Amino acid sequence: MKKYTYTEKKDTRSGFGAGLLEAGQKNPEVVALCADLVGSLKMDAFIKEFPERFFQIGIAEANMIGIAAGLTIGGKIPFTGTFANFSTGRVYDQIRQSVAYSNKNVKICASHAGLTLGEDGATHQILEDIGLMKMLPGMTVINTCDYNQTKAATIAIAEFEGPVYLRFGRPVIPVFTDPDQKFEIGKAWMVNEGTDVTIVATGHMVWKAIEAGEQLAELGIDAEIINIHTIKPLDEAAILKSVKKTGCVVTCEEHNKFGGLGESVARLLSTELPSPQEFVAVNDSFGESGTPDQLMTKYGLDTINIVEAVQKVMKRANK
Amino acid sequence: MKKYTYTEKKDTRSGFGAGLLEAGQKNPEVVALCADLVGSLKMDAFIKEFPERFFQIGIAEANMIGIAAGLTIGGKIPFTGTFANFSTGRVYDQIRQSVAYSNKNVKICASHAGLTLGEDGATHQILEDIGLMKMLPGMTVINTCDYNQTKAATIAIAEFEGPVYLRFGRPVIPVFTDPDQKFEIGKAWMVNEGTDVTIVATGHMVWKAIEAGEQLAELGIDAEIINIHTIKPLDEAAILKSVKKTGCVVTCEEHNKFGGLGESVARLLSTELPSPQEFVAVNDSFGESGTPDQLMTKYGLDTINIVEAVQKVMKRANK
Amino acid sequence: MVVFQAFLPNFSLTCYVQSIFNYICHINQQPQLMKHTINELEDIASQVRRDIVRMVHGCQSGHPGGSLGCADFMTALYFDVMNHTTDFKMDGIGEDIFFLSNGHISPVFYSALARSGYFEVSELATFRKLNSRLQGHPTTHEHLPGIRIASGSLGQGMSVAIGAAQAKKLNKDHSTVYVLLGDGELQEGQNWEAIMYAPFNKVDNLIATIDYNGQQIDGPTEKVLSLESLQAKFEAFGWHVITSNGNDMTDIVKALHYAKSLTGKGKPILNLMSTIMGNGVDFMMGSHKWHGIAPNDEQLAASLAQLPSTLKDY
Amino acid sequence: MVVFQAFLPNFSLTCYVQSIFNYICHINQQPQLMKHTINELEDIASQVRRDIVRMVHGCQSGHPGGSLGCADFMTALYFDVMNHTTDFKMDGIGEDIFFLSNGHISPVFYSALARSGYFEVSELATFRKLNSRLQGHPTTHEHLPGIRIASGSLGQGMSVAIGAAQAKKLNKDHSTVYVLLGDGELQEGQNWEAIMYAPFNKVDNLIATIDYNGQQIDGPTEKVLSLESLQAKFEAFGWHVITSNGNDMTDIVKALHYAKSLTGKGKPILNLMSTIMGNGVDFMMGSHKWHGIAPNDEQLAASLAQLPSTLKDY
Ligand SMILES: Cc1ncc(C[n+]2csc(CCOP(=O)(O)OP(=O)(O)O)c2C)c(N)n1
Ligand SMILES: Cc1ncc(C[n+]2csc(CCOP(=O)(O)OP(=O)(O)O)c2C)c(N)n1
Ligand SMILES: [Mg+2]
Ligand SMILES: [Mg+2]
Repeated sequence: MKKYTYTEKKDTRSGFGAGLLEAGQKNPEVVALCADLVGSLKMDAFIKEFPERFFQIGIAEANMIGIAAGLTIGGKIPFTGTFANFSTGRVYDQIRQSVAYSNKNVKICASHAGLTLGEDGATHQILEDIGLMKMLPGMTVINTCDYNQTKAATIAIAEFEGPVYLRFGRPVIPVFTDPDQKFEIGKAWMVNEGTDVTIVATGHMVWKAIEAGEQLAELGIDAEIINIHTIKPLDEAAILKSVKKTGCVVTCEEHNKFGGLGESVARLLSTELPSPQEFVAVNDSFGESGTPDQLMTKYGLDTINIVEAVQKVMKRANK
Repeated sequence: MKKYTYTEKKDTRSGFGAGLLEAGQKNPEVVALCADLVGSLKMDAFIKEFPERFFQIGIAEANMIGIAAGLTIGGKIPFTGTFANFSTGRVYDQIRQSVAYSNKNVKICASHAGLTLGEDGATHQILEDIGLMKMLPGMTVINTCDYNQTKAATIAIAEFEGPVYLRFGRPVIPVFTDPDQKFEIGKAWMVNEGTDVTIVATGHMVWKAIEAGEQLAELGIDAEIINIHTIKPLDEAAILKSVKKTGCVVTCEEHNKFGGLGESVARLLSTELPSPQEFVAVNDSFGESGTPDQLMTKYGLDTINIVEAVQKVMKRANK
Repeated sequence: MVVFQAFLPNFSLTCYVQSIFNYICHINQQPQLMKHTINELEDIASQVRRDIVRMVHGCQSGHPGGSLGCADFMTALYFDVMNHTTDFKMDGIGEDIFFLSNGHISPVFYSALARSGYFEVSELATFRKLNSRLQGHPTTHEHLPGIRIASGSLGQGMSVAIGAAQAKKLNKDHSTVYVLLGDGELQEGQNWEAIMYAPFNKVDNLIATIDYNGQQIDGPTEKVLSLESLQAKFEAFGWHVITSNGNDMTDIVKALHYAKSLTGKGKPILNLMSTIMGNGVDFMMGSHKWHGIAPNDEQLAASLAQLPSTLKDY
Repeated sequence: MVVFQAFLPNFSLTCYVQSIFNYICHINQQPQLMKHTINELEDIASQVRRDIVRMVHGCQSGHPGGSLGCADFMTALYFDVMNHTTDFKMDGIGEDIFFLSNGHISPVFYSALARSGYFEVSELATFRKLNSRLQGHPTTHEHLPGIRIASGSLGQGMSVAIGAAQAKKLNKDHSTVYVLLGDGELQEGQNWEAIMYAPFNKVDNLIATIDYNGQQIDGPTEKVLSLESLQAKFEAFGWHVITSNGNDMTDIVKALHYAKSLTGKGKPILNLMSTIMGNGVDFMMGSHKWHGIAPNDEQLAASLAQLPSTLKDY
């Protein structure tokens, strides 16, 4: 198992804030919009440097999406920011018509995704946003795994032409990817090569997959770990190649097991390479209030759950 | 192949209209709401008989969902009616918080789902609504296959306690199910027993699956056809039992292949019985204007597509 | 079971008589027949404020600012104005019911419910903790008595209240539906759908109150997205608008009784209630900064020092 | 390439002079300097109406009522008021741009675009047919020149227009953004988010027009969900409201020039335009029944008999 270490913990949303500033410095067409959550989205630095390129929309997410779509017409590259729930479910039809179907160059940037939002509870903890966004034709869906990757992704999507959903989170987590990385949209990152099982992980679950990989190594299990940061378009080749080798797969996402990355992988395999799969995901329930760690444990999204899923899927694959 | 015949064609939305009237006659707590689409939803008969139990909301779908949730508090059983797009994507967060998470007894009834809406084009042809609704914990998701089944389902959901999404459509299609059927939520209907392949179909695709079954029979292929009218909760036992026998499956839905019934089946099989699967579904694109038949052909949702998918999947299963 | 009835049992004839009476009270500027004196209500509100800061401190998260600002209103509602029973039934038939649309101020809601007898006050200590019925934002999912709808995602409560009010009409239930909304929350378009719908459909058993504190997360409302004259807006949409000072117990009690006297007259009623965010804790007052952060130990002590304990802390 | 410029090239100084001039025109009740006389514009509008009924008849679906009602407005806009080029560029930098929010009246939009030179009029015959660029509701997806956003799901166009207007400001582009909305469409809450946002953010290069025909699908707007005084509502939200008769070419041309003269003065402009649904075809006029159904052969003939062909049918 390849060794990953970290010296600090940071929130992925701060990676977004840093990336937004840099994207804004690189390209004067980059503008930002926010629906009364500037601090949560870490947009302050951008606003300070480019006050005239920032649009405070107030608590009106639908209007924000429409305005963003309109701004693209004049050549702007708008980044909208609010919580993941209000970035997706609240404005699904607006994104569908004014952004995705109209093929507008809007970057929908969503913080506080998933259970790790913590104490606010279920109304704010969306576990369906990946599914919502992946069903929209033409939408690129990204869920990054640490500060550095989020920053790199933010810069990359500014350079990419087309609608993007970028999902990140609230809590501080290990920073373990390369600070100078170039983010390649749609290209899976091979975290660790292995032969016994494929672990496909996205977002906050990538670090947990690494931890699981270490524990599995101790048990003599050689896990291949793939970071699917881009859920759509899915790097099908990378997944197929890996599962062809390992024969079984565990998908890990901070999302409902219905509709998300796991089901995308299941669909892919069912049409190309039917294989045993286990889902580390929320078992079709709402979240609740609690600390991020408590919730990840209670809802079965911990390192141990990955380890157990691997053991189960390997048994099913007769390994 | 069991013989199915029909003497008339009707639209499933008229089955809803008839069912709503009967549900209203049976239970005085049944009320109806509409967002400026009374005629399209076939609510006229209900309104005529129970004018004081009808709420015209105007073009304000979010408000409609909230009002429906509020009506349940006083013991009412509200049926909301609008097009499928405006019943789901437009109001996802409202359904999520005020209905699903609050566990309110609202029946969200959606017409003009899918490509068969026809000439209005992509802004109205939602192909993601099954996925949207299936991701909500506690939501029952139903997509009926003809007039009689829609009528029976409408009556059944009035008697069922809990949030329901009922999806139906615009065009007239064969009426081939029993007019006196009792609709059992969550229980798959075995349309035809067979041994070579499992065809799982929902909504308008069920009749096409029957047509495909007949063509396959001529080719010597004995297809088992299952009508999954309830996509959530999914009748997992029925699907597993069938695929255990046939070894392969084709799913058919008037929906994006991402996020819908097909992915639910893929997920189920991946965790229980990995098997070759083919998807007869829209290949991740928006629809467009055209007649229903033209669109079903152009987007690969015709009888012939089912036949070809069966041949492909059986080959993959080495049959 | 604790029963609160502000005046007489709420049947239509007595109701009518009572409305007139309320109105006279209002113009006399002396609300009468209350179970609690204004002083007593102020004392309860002080305890509610203590509960708020202690709850938010206890889990180091949550929203003290709006909660403190609405402590007087919620006390007036639950201890004086509403005809309600704490023997909680979801359908609320025959009683006045309340919805909190701006769900983030759940601490004041939970305290008002517990203090008026819906559940044990000791349960306030579980606020926002794992497995609690006192979720960060109110929910029916955990079956906490007193809660009839989830809120937290802003902008939905007005519609729900209208639906509940229309159900009361169908049920020939002459009691009243109350809903509280934030002022920033009014930037959400769904509210305006509801605001347009209610007068046209004569939803006149509905009293909506706006927590008009002029603050939201990113700053003063007039800097984020000004609401300008809310009175003019609601009136242009056909509401009967009254104004009140939500941090003056005499005034808010009076205004709410007056509002009740206006029910049944064909129009929904809007109580435009000026408040001060953070009211009652000097260093939290008047700034959006305390919208959603928790006091530390020192700040807690400083807060409590300003708020007499009256009903015993949980 | 056809170039329409209502007056002079639109630079800020000339623009200012021109505004004053427009205003004088308006008060003199004699719009001047138009490329087309009122009579010519009326003739074009008649052809647009012929196109509408023929398109809707050709595919036996679509929305003639609202389209006919807006034929004069769209003609005035595309043939007189807007400074635009038919050499279509998505960004519309340096030209006036238009958004149709009530996308169901696409026939009038397509006809206005084709007749003013954006694409061949023969393409109108493909309306709503498989593989057409003229989708049931306008879309950019098929790259039809003149369309900058998809619409059809109601309530979104005002926000888009605001965004486009704000982009123009960032680009120091002094041209104007126009948007048309249905009156029933105003029941959608997103509009009110946008209506609140625009004045506060001084989006004063935006002219929104309401097709105030008093009809929607289920009946007259005042029976479905009355909008009551839209003027009072928009004014309470801080807009500069003007009124016009959308079926009187002199009046609508005048009103639109006047509206343009009001741009750049700190407020968005609302043109509350009274129209008659189905205008121009007697048996379609004034009823919601023709909101969304197609004429049969006889009805088509009866319609065309009332509408002189002026630019040759496609
Ligand atoms: C739909 C939605 N968007 C955004 C938020 C995040 N949010 C929570 S409270 C708040 C500010 C609300 O302002 P106001 O209603 O004035 O309440 P106050 O700050 O005065 O308590 C925001 C933006 C939310 N909860 N729901
Ligand atoms: C969000 C949404 N809800 C419902 C519809 C269905 N619909 C299409 S047109 C229409 C009526 C619109 O009324 P109005 O804006 O007055 O247009 P008019 O009928 O006058 O042309 C409705 C309800 C829609 N297209 N979009
Ligand atoms: Mg406020
Ligand atoms: Mg109209």
